[in-house]
Amino acid sequence: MNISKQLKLTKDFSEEKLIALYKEMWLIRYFDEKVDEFFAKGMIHGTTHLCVGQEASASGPCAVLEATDKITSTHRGHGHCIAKGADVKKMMAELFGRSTGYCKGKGGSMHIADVDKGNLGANGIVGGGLPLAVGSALTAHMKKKDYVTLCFFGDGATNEGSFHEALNLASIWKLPVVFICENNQYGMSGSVKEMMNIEHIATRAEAYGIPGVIADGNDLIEMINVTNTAVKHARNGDGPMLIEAKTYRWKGHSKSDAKKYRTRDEEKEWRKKDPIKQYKEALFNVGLLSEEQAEAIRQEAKTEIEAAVKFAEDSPMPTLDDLLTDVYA
Amino acid sequence: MNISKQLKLTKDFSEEKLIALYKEMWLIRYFDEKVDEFFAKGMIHGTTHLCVGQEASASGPCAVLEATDKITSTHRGHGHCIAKGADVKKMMAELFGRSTGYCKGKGGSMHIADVDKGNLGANGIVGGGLPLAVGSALTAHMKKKDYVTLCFFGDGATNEGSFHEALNLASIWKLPVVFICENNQYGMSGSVKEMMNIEHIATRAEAYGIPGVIADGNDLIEMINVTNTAVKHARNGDGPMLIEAKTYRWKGHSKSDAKKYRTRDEEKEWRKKDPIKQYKEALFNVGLLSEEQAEAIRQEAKTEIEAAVKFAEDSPMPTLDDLLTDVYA
Amino acid sequence: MREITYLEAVREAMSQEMRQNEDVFILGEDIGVYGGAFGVTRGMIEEFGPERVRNTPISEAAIAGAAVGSALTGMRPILELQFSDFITIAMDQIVNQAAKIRYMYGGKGKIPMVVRTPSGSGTGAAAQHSQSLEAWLAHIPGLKVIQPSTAYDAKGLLKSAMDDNNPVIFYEHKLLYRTIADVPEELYCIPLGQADVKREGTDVTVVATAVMVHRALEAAEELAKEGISVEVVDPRTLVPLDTETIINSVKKTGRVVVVHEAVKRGGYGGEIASMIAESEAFDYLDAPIKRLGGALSPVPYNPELEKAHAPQVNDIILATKQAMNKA
Amino acid sequence: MREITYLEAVREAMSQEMRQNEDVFILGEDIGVYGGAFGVTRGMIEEFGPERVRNTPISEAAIAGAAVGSALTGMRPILELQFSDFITIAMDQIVNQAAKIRYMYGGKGKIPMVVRTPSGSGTGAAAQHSQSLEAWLAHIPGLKVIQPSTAYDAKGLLKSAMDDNNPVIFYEHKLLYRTIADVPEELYCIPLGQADVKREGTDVTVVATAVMVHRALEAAEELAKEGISVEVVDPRTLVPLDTETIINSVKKTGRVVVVHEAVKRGGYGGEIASMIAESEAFDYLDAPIKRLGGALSPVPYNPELEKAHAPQVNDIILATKQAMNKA
Ligand SMILES: Cc1ncc(C[n+]2csc(CCOP(=O)(O)OP(=O)(O)O)c2C)c(N)n1
Ligand SMILES: Cc1ncc(C[n+]2csc(CCOP(=O)(O)OP(=O)(O)O)c2C)c(N)n1
Ligand SMILES: [Mg+2]
Ligand SMILES: [Mg+2]
Repeated sequence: MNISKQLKLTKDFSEEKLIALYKEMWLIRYFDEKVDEFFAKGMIHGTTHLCVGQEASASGPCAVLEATDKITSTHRGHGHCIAKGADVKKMMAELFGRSTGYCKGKGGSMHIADVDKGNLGANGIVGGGLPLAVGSALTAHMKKKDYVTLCFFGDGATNEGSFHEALNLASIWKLPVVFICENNQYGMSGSVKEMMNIEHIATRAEAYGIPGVIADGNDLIEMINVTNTAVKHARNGDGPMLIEAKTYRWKGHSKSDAKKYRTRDEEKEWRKKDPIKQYKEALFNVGLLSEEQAEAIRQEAKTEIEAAVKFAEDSPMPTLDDLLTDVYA
Repeated sequence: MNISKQLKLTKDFSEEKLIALYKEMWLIRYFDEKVDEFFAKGMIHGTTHLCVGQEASASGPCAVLEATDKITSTHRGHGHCIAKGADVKKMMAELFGRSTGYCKGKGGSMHIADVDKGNLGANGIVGGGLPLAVGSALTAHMKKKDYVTLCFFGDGATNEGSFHEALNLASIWKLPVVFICENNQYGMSGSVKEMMNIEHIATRAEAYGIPGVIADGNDLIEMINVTNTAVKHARNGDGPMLIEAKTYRWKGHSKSDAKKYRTRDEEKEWRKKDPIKQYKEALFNVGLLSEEQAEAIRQEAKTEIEAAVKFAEDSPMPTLDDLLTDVYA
Repeated sequence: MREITYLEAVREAMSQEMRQNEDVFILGEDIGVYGGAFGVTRGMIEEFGPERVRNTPISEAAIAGAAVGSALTGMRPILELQFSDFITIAMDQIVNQAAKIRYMYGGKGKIPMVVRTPSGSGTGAAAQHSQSLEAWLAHIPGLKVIQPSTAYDAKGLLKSAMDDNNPVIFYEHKLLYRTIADVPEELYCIPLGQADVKREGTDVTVVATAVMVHRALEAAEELAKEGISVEVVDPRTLVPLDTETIINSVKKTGRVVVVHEAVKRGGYGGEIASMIAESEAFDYLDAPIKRLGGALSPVPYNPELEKAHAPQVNDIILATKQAMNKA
Repeated sequence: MREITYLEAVREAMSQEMRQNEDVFILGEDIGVYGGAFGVTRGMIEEFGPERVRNTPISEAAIAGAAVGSALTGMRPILELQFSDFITIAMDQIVNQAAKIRYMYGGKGKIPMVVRTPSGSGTGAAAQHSQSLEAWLAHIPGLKVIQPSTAYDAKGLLKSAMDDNNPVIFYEHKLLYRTIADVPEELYCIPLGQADVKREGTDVTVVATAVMVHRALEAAEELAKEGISVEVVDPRTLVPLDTETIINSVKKTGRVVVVHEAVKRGGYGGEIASMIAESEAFDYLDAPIKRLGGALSPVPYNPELEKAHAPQVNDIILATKQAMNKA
């Protein structure tokens, strides 16, 4: 039995890829920890939304994708971005507002994109990315390309009209798009319990006659498997699916959040379900990783993020001439 | 057994009220037939949307209401308006753009309202009335008034984001509002079959954890019964319900519609399900109405509409001074 | 040259472009067999099929967003927004996404899409179906805004809009759909940012847009009888705006009336008037700049009130005389 | 008098009004224990409870519409829209419903609601969270539009907004939240439509809104050192606009600079400048009217670029000197 099967993966991955995913989750975590640190120090401008604790719901889905596949992301998008293969140097440079950043310093955390590589961008508008993902899927459909578009959004976003309209549109046109709701239990402060009268967001799929699946968003393997099913479904011309990934953000919503809307106990409970730790244990169990290797990989990730910071700090600022460029094509 | 029970009504109505409902449906039909005629002659300005064939889904729900209850209506709203007790004279005057009209000639067909009487208005924006109805229900809730708000909208409107957001909001706040979708099978030309990937719109209620009910929109008695249940539910503090009334508009969408998107056979089939005829037969069966009485009532309705036309024609136009009044309160 | 209507000109531009460019498609409500609320796409689904003439649900936000997303990934969508008042629902996708994506992404990605939408009053459609909201869009960097006034302009400008790699809002005026002009059969471009002097004159400049161009021309005809020579300048595109043609005209005449149908307060006439006042033309002004626009109320239903809401030929005549100090 | 911040002034006005008027309530995203994105409602849910400080789902269209519907039926809602950029999603309910209902219904019904919303750049929030879109709303008959620049004005204007029987858009500026001023403890009204001369002067008038008022005052201070006497006029409310105060000031000084943070093209500065040019003040003008506004791009993220996007003190100094023909 190969390692993928032992891990109960429904898609075959090479050992390298499986290890790379472990590293990727650490990259995501360290990236956001570092950003947190710099924000706290007042060294980064603006605001940011960290996905610490949500690494598996970013890495799992993207692991299934081909290079030609696309994603749309959210304000809490660093994880999706890294998982889609972004260069953490250029990401960090963007947060530092440097001209070497993904957006030349013009976009910042909420607008990182890499269109050519299939990352159609983070989005500062809650729910704003859903119709865009449908449009991307429409292109695939019309141009008979077989790429799939993964559309990430939060639980809060499912209360926006754009969620409803986008899922309806994708469903009637049977477009190759996979909707992934990262249900981290809260919008900014509004809990799913208060903001919806249903227990599972996946239920909402019924309104569009498409499959809705609930998954443990902290379990990388489960995230890979459900996404794999959905991506196959989409690529096969069977239309969209809605995946609800139950997860939790460890940090506050954005930089200034007293987290009064939730209890410390709840936070502790979720920290026990650390997605990275869970995956590490899975790899241990199948003998793919030793404690030592794991530690080395973690260090590697940390070092890469530190290098990214160095790169960002050493990079030049945009010049004032850049203000008026890139407005029109 | 009283007549209401014989008619299988779950709410008791007086014989007078039952007869009045028969007349009301004729009033609605003749009103819109007359409007159609005047439009065809170019004697009415603008556009209009007629509800001929949908009389029962207007009269049934409104029959259940108390005087203090409220409704929000749509572009296809003459029926709702009459059923909520409007004066056909003032309605016709409005369509003729006269100062005696409900809106002093400033609103026209799509904006007839009678706020004091609980008709919060027709709406030119598809889906525009749903959030308004939620707001009206919020007032009832906050001021501890026991009125219920009936919110009418079409099948097409359920693809608007406002539908989704409004139902979600009403569901989490358990507001006293009843959502009545008049599914007449088409938006302007887009059929429910093409524009949604589900068979029944009532299914959408599941996305909000509220009851969804399918009803024969051409059956006055059934419409009364389902609405009665929903109104009680709402008045009882149990929150909103979604009713899907299956019906059909006999005429085109608006004045210029070649109806290419549907077949003449389909139209014929639906004409057989004439809501007025069905109700007449029900009344015959319980002996509440004779053929002669029915004919007299029909004539009365016709005469009333003709009087309304006369009233409208004889009414003065607004003056140019009216252009700038009523902008601010 | 053959004459066709404004409506036909729009349709012809789309059809010809779609024949030669696979990436162009239309989406919108009831644009299939119904032919669109005003009949602009009539016959197109029969020629191009339901894939390229895509009938959509009544979901303005999603269809605008789907247009943006498809444009970002290689298509060239034309979105027909049934009435321009409904842009209120699509505003986020047009303003926060389409207009800003390229800039936010540091110059990567482009959004070649056209939003075609009918605006204006005069059909009795009342307050929610008769607005002229072009000033909103013209305020947003990243968008271009077009208001053709003739069938000839409509075809040439729409071709340029379809060729443009940016989101373009293309306002069609309901009252102009049936107007007729000489229009070449083949496709041609009218560059964006090129105003058109629709009538030359020496005494006073009237800058007019959309249906107001026609009213200004009528007014000019009347005024000519009284010996007043009016130059009518049609900007045609609000963004980019051909400031040069406008400024030159005002330098020549020394007097100017700016007229649009949109509500005067906060309308784009303020931009045009201030642009003139800030320019070198200021020193040539012999009278205050006059602006005409829609009344300070929603558009009323009653036909007489509706007319009174928008500037009419007589209003333009009067304002022009005032600019001439002759009223 | 005691000093409080602009943010506290807004909160205090709401709280005091809510104590005395049962019909007033607030709704919005995260306004409960979180206290709102900027902390304006902090502590209010503790005092007024979750019924009157209603935390909503992220559903801008529905919450705006619910505000309208509740206003139409007897409540006096205050909607906190988390960032003014999100008005793009609530636009239909605000523009097509709230603004027009009374008129469309022939004068029946009223919509006493306030939309409070933070606007402006300067916090690094980038293109979708930094806009100044007040010109859109000021263009719509039926709405009123307020832009307070000080804590004192914020409290008095918000009280008037809450008392008003019409939909009022109340723009708070993010950079002003922490500014301090003397503010009376009791509730007071500043009438809508009353500009405030924030500094008297004789040489040149600067009409400035929101955060620009402060930059104009700084510029005036600098210019005073060079012997230029600047009058700073803060309209405070765009609709209704106190044209009289502005016109009188310009008649006195003969020179005027209009400055706002919103993108210059199509901004409300065009309305103000044209209003002046159309008025009796035209004959008093000794120099062309100057307008300053945001750059023709979305708001960039990088802090230096972000600053360059909006007029700064030096830009105002330069423009004022130009108006004086001294630059
Ligand atoms: C249209 C819109 N409304 C509100 C906001 C402010 N906001 C930013 S993130 C957020 C919460 C989003 O919640 P969710 O979708 O669950 O994503 P999460 O932050 O939990 O990842 C809110 C309210 C916004 N950016 N856009
Ligand atoms: C927001 C919006 N989009 C589109 C329209 C144009 N329009 C008016 S009625 C209509 C069809 C509505 O369909 P449905 O909700 O089923 O109501 P019906 O006309 O069938 O009664 C359309 C597309 C509109 N008025 N408002
Ligand atoms: Mg969340
Ligand atoms: Mg319908």
